[in-house]
Amino acid sequence: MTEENHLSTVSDLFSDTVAHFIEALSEGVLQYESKEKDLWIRVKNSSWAKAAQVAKSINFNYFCFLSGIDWKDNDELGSEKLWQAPSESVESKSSKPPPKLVKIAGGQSRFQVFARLFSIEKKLGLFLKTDLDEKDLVIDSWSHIYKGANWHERETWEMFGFVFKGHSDLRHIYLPSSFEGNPLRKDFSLLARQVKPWPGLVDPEDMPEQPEQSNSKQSNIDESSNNSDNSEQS
Amino acid sequence: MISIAVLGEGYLFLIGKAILLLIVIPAFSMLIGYSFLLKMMSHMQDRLGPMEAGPHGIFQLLADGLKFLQKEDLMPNGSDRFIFKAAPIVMLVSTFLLYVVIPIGPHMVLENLHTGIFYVLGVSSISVIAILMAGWASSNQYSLLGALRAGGQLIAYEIPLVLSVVGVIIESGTLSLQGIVKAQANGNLFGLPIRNQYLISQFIGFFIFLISAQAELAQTPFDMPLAETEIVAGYMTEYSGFRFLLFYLSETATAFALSAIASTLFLGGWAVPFIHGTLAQVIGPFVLLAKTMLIAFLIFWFRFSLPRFREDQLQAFAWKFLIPLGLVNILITAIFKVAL
Amino acid sequence: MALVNKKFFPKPLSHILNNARKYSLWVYQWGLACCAIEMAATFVSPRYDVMRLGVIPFPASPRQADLMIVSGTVTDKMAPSIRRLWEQMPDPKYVISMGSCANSGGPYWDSYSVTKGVDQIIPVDIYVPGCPPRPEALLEAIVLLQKKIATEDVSQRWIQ
Amino acid sequence: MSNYLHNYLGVFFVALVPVVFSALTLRLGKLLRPNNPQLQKSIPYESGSNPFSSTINKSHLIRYYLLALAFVVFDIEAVFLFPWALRVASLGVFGLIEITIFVFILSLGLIYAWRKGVLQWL
Amino acid sequence: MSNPSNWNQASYISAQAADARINIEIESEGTVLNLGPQHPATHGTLRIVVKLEGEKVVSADPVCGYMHRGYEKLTEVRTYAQVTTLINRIDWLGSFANEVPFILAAEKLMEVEAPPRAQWIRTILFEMARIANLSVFLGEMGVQLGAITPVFYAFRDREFVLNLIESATGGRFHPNFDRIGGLKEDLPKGWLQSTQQAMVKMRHFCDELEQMLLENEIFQARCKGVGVIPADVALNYGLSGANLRASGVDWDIRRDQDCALAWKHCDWKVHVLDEGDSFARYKLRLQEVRESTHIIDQLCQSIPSGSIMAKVPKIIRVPPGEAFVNTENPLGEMGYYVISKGGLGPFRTKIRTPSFNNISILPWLLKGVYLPDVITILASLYFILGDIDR
Repeated sequence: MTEENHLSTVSDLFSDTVAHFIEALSEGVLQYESKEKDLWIRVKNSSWAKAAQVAKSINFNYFCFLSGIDWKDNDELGSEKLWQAPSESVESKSSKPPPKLVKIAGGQSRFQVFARLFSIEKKLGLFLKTDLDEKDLVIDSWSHIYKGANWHERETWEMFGFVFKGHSDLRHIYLPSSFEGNPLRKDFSLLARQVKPWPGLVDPEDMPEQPEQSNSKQSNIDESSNNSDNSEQS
Repeated sequence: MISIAVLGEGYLFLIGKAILLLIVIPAFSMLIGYSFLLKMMSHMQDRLGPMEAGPHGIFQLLADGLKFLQKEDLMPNGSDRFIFKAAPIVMLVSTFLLYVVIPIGPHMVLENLHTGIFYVLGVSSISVIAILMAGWASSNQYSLLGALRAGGQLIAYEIPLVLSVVGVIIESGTLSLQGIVKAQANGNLFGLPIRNQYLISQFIGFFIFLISAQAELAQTPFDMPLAETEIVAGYMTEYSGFRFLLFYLSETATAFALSAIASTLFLGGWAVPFIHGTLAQVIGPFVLLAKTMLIAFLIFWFRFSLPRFREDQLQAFAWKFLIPLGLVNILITAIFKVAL
Repeated sequence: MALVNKKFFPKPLSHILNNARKYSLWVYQWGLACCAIEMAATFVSPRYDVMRLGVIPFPASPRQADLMIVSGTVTDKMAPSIRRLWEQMPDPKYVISMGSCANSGGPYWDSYSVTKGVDQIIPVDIYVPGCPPRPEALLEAIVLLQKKIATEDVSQRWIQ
Repeated sequence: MSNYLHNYLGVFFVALVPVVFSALTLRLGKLLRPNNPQLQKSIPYESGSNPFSSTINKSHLIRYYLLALAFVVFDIEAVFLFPWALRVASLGVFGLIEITIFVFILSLGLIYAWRKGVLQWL
Repeated sequence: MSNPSNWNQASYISAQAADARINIEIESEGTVLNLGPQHPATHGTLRIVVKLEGEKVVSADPVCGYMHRGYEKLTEVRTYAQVTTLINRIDWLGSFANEVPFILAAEKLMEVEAPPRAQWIRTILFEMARIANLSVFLGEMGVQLGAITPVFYAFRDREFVLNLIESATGGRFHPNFDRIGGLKEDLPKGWLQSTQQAMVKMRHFCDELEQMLLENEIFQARCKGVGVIPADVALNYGLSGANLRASGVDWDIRRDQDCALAWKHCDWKVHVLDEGDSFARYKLRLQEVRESTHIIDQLCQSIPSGSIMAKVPKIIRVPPGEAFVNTENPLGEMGYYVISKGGLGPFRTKIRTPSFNNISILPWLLKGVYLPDVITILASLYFILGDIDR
């Protein structure tokens, strides 16, 4: 990709900013895109810390947040999202291909880290994104550049299991120390939903017809999963 | 009450006085003080306060007392058992001893000690020991912090309290509380033909006394030993059941005792102009009660409206302001006394 | 030694003691979530003024409290503390579970970090439904609790 | 027995009253209250967390001792004001000057402590 | 009281339950004090572990998460309408203000905009949520410093606003009134008049508190110069809202960022103070409540007529994409980064809550202060546990 092509997709507000980043990181900048007053820049994993320094040097000094994304699809997770109005469900399942996701500023891997910075002087927002290698979830820490990143990185570590290199104090922030798993990963399923699916899944009209079956939990699960299957097939 | 008074000296008289002064008055002042505290607080805050236990909740204290009797008596691990148990009793002793010398009528005082006021100052600081005992024995960090704060605070305010009283002594020439009341009833303002309540001539002393009493009682703005939002309940944190109630009651009862002493020292005590003899005997207690309520009202008024100081601000206030002011007040009073 | 342990309480005495406990419910100020604000409104707002009923929100320490209002979401991280604080209250003690979260997990029924109901860890006397319950509902709960206390058999409750 | 001691005998009896009262009520309470030990009931209360140390570092906390020293000095000196205060009129101008010097010395001590920073934070 | 053996077991587990690991610095020798999770100063369940020397704080470590309910995960398994219900409960004092940025983000993805009347009503309710939220702060700060009476007045006068919110939305506490594309229903009759009357009362409340607390010498002595946050540190930690403006940074999202709400149509002022101490934060919030009443007054007069709902499909499917919308909530900047894959609910929602950043400054801010000042600082930073922990 040539630089000129990309600069043209960015509004005038950000041309300076992007130029700065390209100057400082050169190969490190992978992609960028702007919408209204926000700019998204995707940088290489290796230039993540450098990107923060660049941003800070050009007055993006307000640290807003830092977090991660898991782009994996997991259908069993959001059980009631499978539920659709009966008329539509068949159609959308069978005929329409699953919609292609438009990632702003793109990305290749399953995990991304993204952060928002803001410039009080220019009143412009900046999102920085980077991809993480799924086998080696390590990334540089921002905690010595933006103090506020400290807690956000702890949270991201806890929720996704990303390791922030250079962070002094990676320990649980929300969950008890004994907690296992990384809740915000898509393959972390909610136990309560596995044991007992969302009651809304079951059509309330069907309930009175099978009064005996609702005695034990086991039968409840069977019943509800049957029902949901039925509604999808019919 | 008249019958007791006219019985004259003798053991019966002594027993009558003892009952009156040791059971009726403390119980009465606890009951009134407690209801007064709750009710006044509620009304200041636009509320009604306790309404269900008895008419307008006047039996709230009885309900609380009986309830606390039924509560388990807990003692934390690692506490010093004997001291932990003794602390509330020491506190209560300090409160009761205050009532000994308060005159409530021309002849109605349990012991008219010659060193009355000196005795009051000494006895009132026994409570510090109780607080330190409670905090130290609780094996709780909040308690210890609270107790040390209380210690630092109460010793800092003991001196202004003493100094504020010296002015009164200079004017009255006696240490006995009964004597001070009489001196006020008969005296005149520096030779002028005005009857002298020491509130007028000793208003600086009164001011210092009131502030120091507030601090001695650990009421807001000086409630750091109990500061709820900082150290939970201070030295009382670990106390449960009836022992807590003892602490709690002696707090309100001490507030009333100190108010009564303040009204004796500065507002003329039981005395009313132009009333002598038996009539004074009868209405004396009520006059004193009214004055006491007035000062208790002031104390609680401050308590419910002001934020609290920080410990260093409190120390600075005592040492840098109240003590010099007290010394100046003594000198001025002495100069007037000598000059006139 | 104690009368309670001998299961001996003459009826009039029991009546008096029950009434004393009924009108003197000290509750310590401790909120967990949204319900805490409605609880505070009940305690503090002159419009509801729970002190009328003898519920006195003075102590900040459980040692002096009779009543614990679990108002809001109980998380797995908080649950041990709740259990401990409940134990640290001297007997006799009462618990009101306020709000859907404390009753059953409420809107967080499927969350990975929320305890589904405080009654899994401590015994609850009165449940108040609602998310959050209005202050009136909490007042009603307190009145119900008072009714419960008034007819309580002391020795039955205290000996397990 | 002299009248003086007789007076304080009364004080002593008064001091007994609360002791007896508390002993009686606590004994009565023992009849009424339950005893239901639980595993964590007697852990010292620390906001529901585990207390970090059962015996805390008490020497860290005692920062009041300088103030306490100042207090002792002041309180003893204030005691000397009392006898004078009782006899101000009869001691007259001489007594007044004496006590002014006395108070002046007291104030010097206060100013010294003040300047030395004793009255700073704890 | 069903099964005693279970209770014993619960007790045992609770006694064994490991507390969260805390900072190494604090775990070393010395006097360590827990403030919280059950402590009056922490507004609920924040736990602050302070290491003391005398009463001086050597180091402090806030332990949060006692109210962590897993919002970001739960939004992934809920539909948009269900998410609105849920996120009301993040900042529970200003519930309505929580809904707005999320709904705006969803609308941004769907490229719909609520009709003007809906925007006006949203803004009015938003400001009401601010008043309902901050009035608690104004009273609570007094309680934290020992003056117990102001909070009674705060809760008394807050009822006026809650009543209005209730009469408009049906929910006194959690309105759940926003829909994608507009609002649930229109305002009831006479609501605007009673709103303006209530605003007069709220202004009176502000005056009252100004006299009771702000002008009180003890209050000033406790607050002035305590917990000073310089502007650059505040920005570095990502502080927002009144905490940031009290440090001299002139930034208010209501004014500085465009969104489909009605602030740009009325005349109001952003207050900024330079001191950065606790007193400035209190004063600023008091002024903001006043300013909010003026905004509501103006909006009530200029409210346009028309529909309150844009044309949106009955079953809402948000097109794929990412959008971030932030608003100036009572506590500070609240933003939702909504990622949609075209389903019935968001694929991922990052909830940027103000209190989380505001509190992350505590280890820095509490170093070297005294124990009573810890309480002043905590109260003046003003956080809500649900907002920290989500």
